Amino acid sequence: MTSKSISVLRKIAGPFYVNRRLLGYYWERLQKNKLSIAGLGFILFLAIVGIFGPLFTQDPTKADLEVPNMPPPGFTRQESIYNIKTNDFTNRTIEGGLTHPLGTDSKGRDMLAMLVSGARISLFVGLLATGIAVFLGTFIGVLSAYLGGWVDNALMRFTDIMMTFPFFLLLVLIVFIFGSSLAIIVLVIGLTGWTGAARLIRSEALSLRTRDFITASKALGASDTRIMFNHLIPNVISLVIVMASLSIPGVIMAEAALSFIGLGDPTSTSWGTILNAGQHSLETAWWVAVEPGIMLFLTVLAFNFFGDGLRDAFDPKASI
Amino acid sequence: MNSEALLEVKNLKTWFFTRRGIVKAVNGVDFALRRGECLCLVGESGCGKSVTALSLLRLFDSPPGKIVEGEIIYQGIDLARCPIGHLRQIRGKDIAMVFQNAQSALNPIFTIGDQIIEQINTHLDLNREQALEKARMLLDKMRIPEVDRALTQYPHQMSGGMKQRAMIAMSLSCDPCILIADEPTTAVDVTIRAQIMNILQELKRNRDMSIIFITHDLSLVREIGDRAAVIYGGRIVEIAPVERILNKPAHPYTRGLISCLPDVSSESKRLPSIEGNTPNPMDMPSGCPFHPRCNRVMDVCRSVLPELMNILDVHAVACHLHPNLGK
Amino acid sequence: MNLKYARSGWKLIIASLLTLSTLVGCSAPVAKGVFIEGDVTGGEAETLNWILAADASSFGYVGYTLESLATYDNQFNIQMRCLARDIEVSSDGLVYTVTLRNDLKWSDDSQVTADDYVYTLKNLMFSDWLNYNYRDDWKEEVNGQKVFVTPSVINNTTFTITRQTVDPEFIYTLYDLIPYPKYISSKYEGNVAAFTQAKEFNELSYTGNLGPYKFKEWLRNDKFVVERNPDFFLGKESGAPFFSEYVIKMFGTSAVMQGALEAGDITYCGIEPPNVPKFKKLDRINVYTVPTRGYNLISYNQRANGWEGLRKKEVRQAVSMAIDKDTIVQKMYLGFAEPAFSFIPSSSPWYSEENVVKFGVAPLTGKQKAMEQLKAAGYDYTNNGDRTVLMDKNGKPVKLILVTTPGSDIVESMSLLIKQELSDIGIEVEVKMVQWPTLLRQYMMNKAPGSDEEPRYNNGPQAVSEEPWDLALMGHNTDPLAPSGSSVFFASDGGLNSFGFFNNEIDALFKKVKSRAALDRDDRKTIYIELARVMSEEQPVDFIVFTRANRGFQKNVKGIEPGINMGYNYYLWRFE
Amino acid sequence: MRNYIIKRLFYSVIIAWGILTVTFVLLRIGPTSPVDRYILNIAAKGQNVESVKQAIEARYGLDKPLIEQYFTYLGNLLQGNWGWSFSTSMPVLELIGSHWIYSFQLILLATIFAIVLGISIGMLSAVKQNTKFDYAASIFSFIGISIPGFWLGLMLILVFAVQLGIFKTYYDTNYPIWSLENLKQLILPVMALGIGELAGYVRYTRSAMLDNLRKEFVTTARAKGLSERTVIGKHVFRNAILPLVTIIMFDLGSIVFGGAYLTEIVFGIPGLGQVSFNAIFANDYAVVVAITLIGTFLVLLLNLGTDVVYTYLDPRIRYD
Repeated sequence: MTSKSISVLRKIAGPFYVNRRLLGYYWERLQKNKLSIAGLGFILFLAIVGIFGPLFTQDPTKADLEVPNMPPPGFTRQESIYNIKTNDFTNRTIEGGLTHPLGTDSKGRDMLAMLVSGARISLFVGLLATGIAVFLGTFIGVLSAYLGGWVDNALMRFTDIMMTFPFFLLLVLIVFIFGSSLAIIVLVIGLTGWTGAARLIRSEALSLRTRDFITASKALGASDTRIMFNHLIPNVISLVIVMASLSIPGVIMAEAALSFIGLGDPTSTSWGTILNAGQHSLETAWWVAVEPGIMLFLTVLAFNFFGDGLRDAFDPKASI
Repeated sequence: MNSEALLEVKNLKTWFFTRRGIVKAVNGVDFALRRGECLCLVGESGCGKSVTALSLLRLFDSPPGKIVEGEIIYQGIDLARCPIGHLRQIRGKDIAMVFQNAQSALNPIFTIGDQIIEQINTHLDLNREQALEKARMLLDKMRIPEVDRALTQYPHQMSGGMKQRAMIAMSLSCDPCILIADEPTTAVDVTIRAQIMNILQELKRNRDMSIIFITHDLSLVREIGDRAAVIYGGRIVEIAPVERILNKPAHPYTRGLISCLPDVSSESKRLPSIEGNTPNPMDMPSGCPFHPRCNRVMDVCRSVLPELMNILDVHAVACHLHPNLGK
Repeated sequence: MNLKYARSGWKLIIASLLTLSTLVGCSAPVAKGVFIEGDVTGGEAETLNWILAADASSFGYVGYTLESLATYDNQFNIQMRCLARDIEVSSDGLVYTVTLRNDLKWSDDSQVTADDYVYTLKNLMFSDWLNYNYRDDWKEEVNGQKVFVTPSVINNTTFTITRQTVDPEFIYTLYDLIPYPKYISSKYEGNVAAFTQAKEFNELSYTGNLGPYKFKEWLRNDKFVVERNPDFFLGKESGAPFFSEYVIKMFGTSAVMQGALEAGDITYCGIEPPNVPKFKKLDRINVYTVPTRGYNLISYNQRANGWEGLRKKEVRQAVSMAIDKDTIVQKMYLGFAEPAFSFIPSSSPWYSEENVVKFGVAPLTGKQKAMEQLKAAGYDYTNNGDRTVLMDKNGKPVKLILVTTPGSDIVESMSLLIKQELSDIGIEVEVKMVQWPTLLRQYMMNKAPGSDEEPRYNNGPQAVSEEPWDLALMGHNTDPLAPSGSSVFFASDGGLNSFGFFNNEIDALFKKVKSRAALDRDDRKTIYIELARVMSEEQPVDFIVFTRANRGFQKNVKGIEPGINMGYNYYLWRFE
Repeated sequence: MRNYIIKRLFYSVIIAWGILTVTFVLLRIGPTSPVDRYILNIAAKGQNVESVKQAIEARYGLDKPLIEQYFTYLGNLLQGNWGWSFSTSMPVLELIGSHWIYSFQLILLATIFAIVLGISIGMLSAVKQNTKFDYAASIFSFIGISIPGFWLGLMLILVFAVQLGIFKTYYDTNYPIWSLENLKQLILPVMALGIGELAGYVRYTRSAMLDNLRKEFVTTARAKGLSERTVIGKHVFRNAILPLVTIIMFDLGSIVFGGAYLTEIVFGIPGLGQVSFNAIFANDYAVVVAITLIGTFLVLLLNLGTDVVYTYLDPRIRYD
């Protein structure tokens, strides 16, 4: 599934793929921002972990009821088992060990393996949903800007309505009604999250439209679609990439929030799902709630750093 | 003409300490401004004339800018070092500034009236009525029609010339004795330029006001200036009365500038220009900063920085070419 | 989520009172303090207009303000000190005569009469326009037809219920009866919308002196508050109840709720097994470990879309042996549970260990025994690499689907444990977590293939569910007093026999226990002992464990009698 | 202006109606049914689920054709009848009436917290650009926008309520809204909800301030002899606030429908978020639609309000 999102990225990054010099220029600028590089590093690390990690970690769904709620190395936990006949407790101390470097959850599942699986899901949802949203947004934005007139009007009114719609409520509503699966979550986020991109890209495309080279192409008799795909889209692509990298954190957060309130895909282990379980055992096993939260935080932070740097690299004048 | 110096600038150096290096925008400027005279600072863009103007009131961005050396003596006080509070009492009151682009120099979200009255209230002890009356009078003097309406207008509601005049009105609101006009006509069209030049000339005549007029346009210098200082590479390369500078320029750079003036009488086929670019203020050429572009360059020019020397009482130049130099 | 059986849950919560005699001699403490009970949000009631409710909590909430006819203590001894002074059953077991107290008043000061009860039964609970969810409780089968029992008014304080068939356990339904005031209800009769939205019913403003508390406030998702009823019919001499308010406070998670108990912010709540030792160590808290009505089971799908092996008793027994109950008690419940072998809990008066076959505990447990029994039943093993794999009759590896619902940590863990244990005997298990409504619709409801009958939970032996499944892990509730209610699951015609267990012996026993033959308590116990034996041997399902609950109270609460019905005397609790 | 407002109000009504319809239809066409919640108990009785289902549907008017239900609902709504919540068995308006204050105070306080602190820190940060304070504020704001609010809430409870015992572990509705105790118990929720917005505002304010600090009118203002306080606080700030107003209003929408709900769950605050989401899970469409409608309309009104306020803040903007 990750390869799918990579190919989506490649499609988005198409023009750069062709124009290596431009890419090199931006890369040079990006490199100047250390936080951004750190963010990119973390994202790549996460991606590698997400792709190859499962080969090395244990099965994240494999319960080992011998070691439930095992703490990370260096910590201990007291467990007492009640004897119904004698009415007293047998105590044992559970010590963290290297077999489970980040401890286990209440079902004895390896936290490391679960976090790795969660990384995979977060990235998958984040990239794919953003991909859909940004693709739609670009398409609608460019279409709207280029065609203008009543099409523009209709599309922008529609965008307004979509923007007013309470996004999270809609997400909960649809996922509740149609069942929680990753596909539905990705689709809903993707199909509702395009509004910001559409508006931004429309305004960018509008300003591009009046520029000389478009007029020149028109004068040379290029068709509308040709102009749109050969000129407008490549020219808004940097904007698209920045939009994408800055909206991924929100998507990841939305999926986590959804899973946190118990509407996550029950067949997959995402950070939100672990958090949801972890909040019930804060006192017995703090690490179950703390670790995925930290991962979520770091991932979102990394994307924010990276997106921020990317935006600066593409457009030093832009603010925020 | 009163020969008493109202403002004296000595060896002023304003440097900008940026991440890429030190920009020596103003690098040793000396001049004295006399009461009632109009001193023109002339030069190409980037030569340091605007920074010089800003330095007089310490209005450049700091950091990264800093006056590293030199004095600006006004009424016995060194404006380059005095406490900022004191400087603020002088800003807008004794020394006022008019900027190049009124469109961006006026705050877009306050009315013209508010912006003028704000300045009046800062420096003068007038009540609102009196301040309003004064503002009205100022605008009227600037020949702005429908003064009352203009007072309640926002900058974007006015035309470019009106805005520029409103700004001049604002700068005059506290009757300053020195007006620094930083290319006040660059951003306006020809008819308005004429109006503004008229206003400035009137000010000079009627109010006995000293004006520091910054421009790259020698034709304006001829129109309004008493004396002119030519700036190159952050330094004054020649200073003299306008007539003399225009007719007997001593520095090759000044000559270059003058030859660029379109001469209606001459029949030259193309406009002459000075070869090359203004020097990079971060990496000044050694010796005379002008030497890479100078058509009369000598060996000494490449290594020795020429000092500003008087060739006449009223005419000083910094060039190794000049016979007096070094003697 | 549990399949809540019958009227089980709400008896626990409904308050009951000690007989007046026990009160004589008690000094009357002064009412003080607010008792705050913690509950998790999912447990909140649906409505105070109880006749519309389908959940146990609604009856529980109403119970604070309105007593039932009778109740029982922790040992299931009937306590005749609620609204009924006496309930008498005729010797033939057909006529129930209820005598009400004569000091019962509605809020308008009018007397609560037998007529109110008969009206409630006839015009509300039995009516079609209101469609009381549990009206089948009041029906009996006569000549193949389900008909209502017959209530009739004898005098102001006496009414009778007349049945045509004997059901020794019908009396428990009767004990729980609560009335609507006729003088208000008659205004809304026939208009379901008006009745539903009637302010009097939704704010319990009619309850007069019928309960220890009066309704005060209900902030949804947050708190249900009742305040002391100074007119309470049992409070005149004793001063009961002794709390100025009784609050049920909702919490989002039980972790926060237990934190609140620890901090002393609330008076009482349930404690989860891992936290019990910590709370037991606290000086301020008393923890009572008490039996519950809840048990877990694995249904074996014996219908045509389950593995055919499960239709054989020996195979079911073998699978049950592979799942070790003591392991589940220790690992899942940290000891707070006991192995179950039938639907009759050890707290029930009808419980006996006699003749029960104990699959899943030593000695009838273990991988070896299970595999031997499977081989004996005619199934072969092959070795696939390092794994031993059980083959079905067609020579394919046996793969089973276990369905259960997500949300409960223990249930999820248990399904994983079962997967592991069955894999040890060569059976691969796929765990499917599906939401409750999906589980009901696609896995439990069934109909004969090709027919156009309405899907039900039991559409006869030919019927199958939409989705195939083999094992279903669920939680059920039982009624220790009247376990025969479980016939809905285990009788051939049981409405919830969705897993297709059909056994004539069991059917006969269920019939017998609900007949004249069971009128005598000893006879009834004999029947239940036999029922438990057949159940444990037949293994229609694998009964896993009966759970224990831990209830934590602030130590300054006095008057608590720990037990399965510990709330029965809650109105006498007080702070000291 | 008046025409503009009327046009916008009309437009808002149309959008609100659209959202009403979508919500209503979504809730009623899905495979879930309002009767689901009863099935469990009814089924347990071995009763014929169909007949009971029909009875319950008849009780709440759910048995009529969808289109008829829709127009009945719409008709009632136009007469000011918001319907009956069958999952909580009380009138919808009364339900909203008894819960809105808990959401409102939370959102209000969190917004004030975020605006006041965010703008102050952002301003200071811009004025002291490239100082230690600026770097600290920048790091803080990156952390703030990246930390998932619901997780932060859990951690705050874990540390301040469970470990240190400074706060109660739950929200106590017995305290009057205006009491100090109530304010105290709102500290953690307000922090959890407001921190993301706060961090965002720090960044926006800082960059807007920096943008405007570079503008020429600042030099003019200084040249006029104004104090630095007036220059920054009046000339720069009044310009920098313009984009902020839009952003704050936009955020309010997402707070109302997203963050507030999660915060309410984590801290057990009985606000409208909890009410609406519980209503979703119960298919209680009258409540869901009412809350969505009110929420959307409020957001639209806020937007309109912003636009109107904007004309006062920025004289360059005019609506016709």
